[in-house]
Amino acid sequence: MEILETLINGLSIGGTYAMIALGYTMVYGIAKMLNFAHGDVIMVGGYTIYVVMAQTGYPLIGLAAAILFCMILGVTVEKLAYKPLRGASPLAVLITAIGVSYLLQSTAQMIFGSSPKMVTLLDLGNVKLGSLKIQWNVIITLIASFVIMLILTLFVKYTRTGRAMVAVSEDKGAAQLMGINSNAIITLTFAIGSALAACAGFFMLMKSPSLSNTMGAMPGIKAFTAAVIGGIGSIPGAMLGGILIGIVEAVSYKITVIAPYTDAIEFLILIIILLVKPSGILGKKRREKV
Amino acid sequence: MSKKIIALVLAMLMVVSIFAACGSKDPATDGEGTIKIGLSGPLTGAAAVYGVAVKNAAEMAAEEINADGGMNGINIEILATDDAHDPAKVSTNYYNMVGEGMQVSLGCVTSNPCLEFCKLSAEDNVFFLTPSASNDDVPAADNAYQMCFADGNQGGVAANTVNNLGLTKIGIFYKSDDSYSNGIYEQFKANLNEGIETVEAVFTSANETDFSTQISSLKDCEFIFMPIYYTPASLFMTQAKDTMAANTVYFGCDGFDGIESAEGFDITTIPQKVTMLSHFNSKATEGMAADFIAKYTDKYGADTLNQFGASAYDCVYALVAAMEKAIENGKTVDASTSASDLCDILKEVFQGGFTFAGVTGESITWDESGYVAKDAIQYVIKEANA
Amino acid sequence: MKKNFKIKHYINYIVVAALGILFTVMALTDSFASPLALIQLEKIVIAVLLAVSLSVVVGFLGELSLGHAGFMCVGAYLGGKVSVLLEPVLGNSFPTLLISMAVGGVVAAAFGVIIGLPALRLRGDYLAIVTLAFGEIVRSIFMNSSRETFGGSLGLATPRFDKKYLFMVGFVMVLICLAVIQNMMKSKHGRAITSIRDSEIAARATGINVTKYKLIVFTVSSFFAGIAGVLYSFSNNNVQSTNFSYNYSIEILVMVVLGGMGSINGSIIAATLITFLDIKLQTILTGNLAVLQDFIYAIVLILIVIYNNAPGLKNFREKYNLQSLINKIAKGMQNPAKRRDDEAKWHRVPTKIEIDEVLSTKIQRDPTTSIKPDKGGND
Amino acid sequence: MSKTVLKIENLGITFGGLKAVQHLNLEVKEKQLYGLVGPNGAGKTTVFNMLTGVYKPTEGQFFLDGENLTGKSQELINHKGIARTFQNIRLFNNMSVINNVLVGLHNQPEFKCGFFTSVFRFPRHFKAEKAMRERAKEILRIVGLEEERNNLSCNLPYGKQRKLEIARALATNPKLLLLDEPAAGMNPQETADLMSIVRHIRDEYNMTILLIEHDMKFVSGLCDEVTVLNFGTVLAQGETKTALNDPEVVKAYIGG
Repeated sequence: MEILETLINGLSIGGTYAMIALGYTMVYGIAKMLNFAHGDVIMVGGYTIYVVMAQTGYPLIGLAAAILFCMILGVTVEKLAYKPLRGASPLAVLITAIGVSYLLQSTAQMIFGSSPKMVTLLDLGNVKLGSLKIQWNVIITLIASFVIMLILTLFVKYTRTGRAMVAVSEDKGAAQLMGINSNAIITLTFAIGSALAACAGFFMLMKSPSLSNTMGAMPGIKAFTAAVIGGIGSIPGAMLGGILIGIVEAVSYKITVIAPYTDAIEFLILIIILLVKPSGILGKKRREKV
Repeated sequence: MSKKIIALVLAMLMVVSIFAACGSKDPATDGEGTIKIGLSGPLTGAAAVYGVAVKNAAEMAAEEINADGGMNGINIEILATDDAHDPAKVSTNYYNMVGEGMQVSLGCVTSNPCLEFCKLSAEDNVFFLTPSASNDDVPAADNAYQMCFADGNQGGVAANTVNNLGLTKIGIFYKSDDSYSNGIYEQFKANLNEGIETVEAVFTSANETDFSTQISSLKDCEFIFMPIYYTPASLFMTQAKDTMAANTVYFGCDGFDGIESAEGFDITTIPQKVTMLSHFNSKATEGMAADFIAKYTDKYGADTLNQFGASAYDCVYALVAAMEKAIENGKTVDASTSASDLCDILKEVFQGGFTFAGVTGESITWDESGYVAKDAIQYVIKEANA
Repeated sequence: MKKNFKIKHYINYIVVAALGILFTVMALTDSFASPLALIQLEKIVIAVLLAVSLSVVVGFLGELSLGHAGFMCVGAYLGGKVSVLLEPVLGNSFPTLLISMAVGGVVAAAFGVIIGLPALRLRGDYLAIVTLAFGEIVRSIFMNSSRETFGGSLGLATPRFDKKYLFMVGFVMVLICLAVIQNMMKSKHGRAITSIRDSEIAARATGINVTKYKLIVFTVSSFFAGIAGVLYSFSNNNVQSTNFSYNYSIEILVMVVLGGMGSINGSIIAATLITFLDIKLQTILTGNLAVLQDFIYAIVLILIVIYNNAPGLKNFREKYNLQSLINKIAKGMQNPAKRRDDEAKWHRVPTKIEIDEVLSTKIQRDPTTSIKPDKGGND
Repeated sequence: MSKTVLKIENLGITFGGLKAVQHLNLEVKEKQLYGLVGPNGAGKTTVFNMLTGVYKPTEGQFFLDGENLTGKSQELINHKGIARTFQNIRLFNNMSVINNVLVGLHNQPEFKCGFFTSVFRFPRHFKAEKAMRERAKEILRIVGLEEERNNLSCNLPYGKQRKLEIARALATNPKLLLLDEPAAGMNPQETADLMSIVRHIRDEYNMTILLIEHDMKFVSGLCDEVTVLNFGTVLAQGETKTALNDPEVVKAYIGG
């Protein structure tokens, strides 16, 4: 029973990571950049929910507002900070993303101060299955992340825009020649990625109602790790990686001796997986044409 | 290439000129006629809430003292610098403040940076009284004093309290990469009766928000010792309120203080009993503590109200009281007294049976090595729901 | 090679040495008004060591490393531990410092070999995340060490070297580091390294032992990062694992990128200026203004990167830049048409990521499709 | 004729079920200029990739001077004496022309100079560097790039980049030189020029050369023997004129 409970915990932690990783993976796939500021969009989403909740009191309105605000933020940042650098070295974009990350964090501290805020969203209590007690929000997180992944997969596979996204990620130049507006596609990707981050912020708050300006940093890195483990650029891969990291985290925290080393263990697993499969579990293997 | 050489030379010249200009201020003659109290704390970053509380309270105390005529007619001034809880930034802050004319200090807000501060200030013989750097090693040098309880001290007292409760099994929930939490935990374990079985669960700064795994480890314990700060504690309680038995008792140390006023956290929704061992209770309704709470909340809001601030408030008053006492004893203390002279003067006062009454204790004294001696009170923050 | 002696090849040694001597004289005659200047010099020297050593990996080998702070961490803890053990015997003296540096550097270099091994299989962003993971693992291990070994969460208390002299040692280390790295780069071995950056496939086909050179680069780079770590441990009373997080690695990377990929002089200047900016912000923005530190740093960073790199600003950049300003001041200075490889402007140097980007578009068509016969042959 | 330099026996490779090359048998004699031709996607470059160790053959073997090099690493194969150029040029773009050639000279025993010898600038380092530069200039002279030795290689025009690739390959002192479409993208003048360079290299260095080319004039003007590939199998093999006029070959090229 203990094991089952740990696994379910792991799944729910992993669900949140997966949601962030989905955003990472999409932005990476299309814009080919490591968006280090992605984790901080979660934080912005969290604060949006906090502000809206204080005004209205409805969590779902907060979620909607957060999604909207983060999309606008994501698109604005993309337009102002990343778009001028299209065609420049990817390292330059990486550094800008880091700058954006610092900027978001310090702005949040200036506006909201240094003390952590608490937002109680929904108190749904537990569901009992035999002797197993599971919190509702764990279940909801899990379901939501699966649904989001499903929608994204379908979107990419079956809509015109989605296929255009795949085309841009394969070859930006060629896609442009085919009449696809790559810039619009990249902007859209940032919007979707940011919306996912806002959702992740919502679910993180649901599990743990604490808000601070650095709340997104570590989950961001962990989710990035998850995206790489799953094979960066792959949507099911991000999901798989997220869940894997979540379960490892839950199991590791459960064993007292190794609990302090949890982060190290997660990163070690990343290294081992990459050494065995250099492009991640579900990543496409690229053979270099000579 | 030659352009690069010029660029390099220009850059180097710039560096030289900046260095030449650097610190050209002469601290001794910086005579604005104030006594300068230095402080280094996390004003930004994850620990900012503590640093900001200390800075606010210290400045509030200084303002009150100045409005009241100052220390023997001389105004006092707080120099607050930011170390972002990073010891590597302390030396810059320290020498910056020395350059600005710091005469006496509140040290650092958090323990790890404070250990760096100790060594630096010991070299120059600068007196400091830290409000909250609670590590056992902080008062090692004879210029260093603490206003808060040392971690090991707290751990020992907490263990004695628990030993007397007659429990057979307790849970411990602590933060493994935090020296405050670890320090208390180690002394607690060392002093705990051997017959008591312990279940331990840890978290780290990388995982400070989701405690589902830890909760399921601890859920069979009816008494949980939590030597952690109130933010993670309130999160733990929120997430655990349905899983833990209603008769569970949470027992924290001074880090717990502020938990009932944490924004967005409603302690009444927690069915379990919450207690703490502390020198300050931010729900106090009488005495100096209540007075402080009212003034602080009025000025800065309840957002950053916690024992860190209260302790810093006391520190400033204690330093001023000590200086005034030195003057009574015939010493000269004014805006031009050097830090080293002031340190010797203050050490004499603090070693000479100096007693101070403040927000965090009615009769506060310091022992030879600089540890504080005052009453630790076990507060019941919230009774269990019947 | 006397007739090839050109002062410009040695200009950075000369400038660094001259500054070192100048500051040494100032320190010995107590001309610094405040010890703050000495602290700043220490920090700058450490940052320069880190940036120059990282630029070998990023600028010359073309691999992205986000774990440089990890090597520094190893050096700081190991060197610090050695100094703690030696202090009762040799005192807090120069021999202690030397032995600690040797140990810290060598152990960090050994870790460089270990992390160089995955670099043989991985590249681009995958290698970047592995190096980041390495740094975090190292940090976590030291963080959870016991109080007796490496101090655990409280950090390792180490002796602080006299601040009047430590920066001099730092200057000497920077000179040594420059000599080793520039000599390496200006030799057949350096050419082999840059050839791997430009085209690994062609380098292999030309018989370059890619494995050997990647390991050499990681070893040399981490050796000097380790040395920087030891200097760090001697410039603080306390070594804290929290310092060496991936954020610190990124800060070093920022220095390398702003300085110009593949430009050692650029890395030196950028490291100096960024460290200086950091310290200035920290000392000027105190009290309530502290919150502005990161804000200003971030804005400056974003603006500089966009100004330096945006393709759209190319014309603007060519019109108004430092170089043209200098040209105006120093008229008649001819721009030599010849360029040497290690000074190739960084925006011209494709990094491995860029190469990956190219590959990802071309290689997606795997060989199976490319082997299909022409339609003409079928009809 | 003289001795066999390269012998390929029943070589083949499969990519996920697709037989890219199969049953390839081939023999190249010393100082021979041998052509490998075929329509796009016939598997010519794949053969080169197997011969240089980029791909590991799934069947068969090949020998250089009687030594089996099948499945060896790229570096080792180069050390043993096979050098190549690439269809899509792969120069070291951010290095000067002469440095590209110097990288080619890296492993030559006469320029041996250890890592520490270079770092500590022992006299041997300067001696080796000087000798290498002389040698590199010599090689550049052969392909006619001596004047441009200090330019960045990416700034060279296309035709010269191809020549530089040949120079770089030549610098590794190979027994067998593999040229992958050396004349692609060149104008007739440059092509003629290249033909004489290739001949010169063969004569001067006693080089054995295996080349892939689409320009039939180039092939028939240069090669003594050819192998025609289509769908990874040998269509015709033998003396250049006869093989190129084989009806099967004509059909494959012109379609029918």
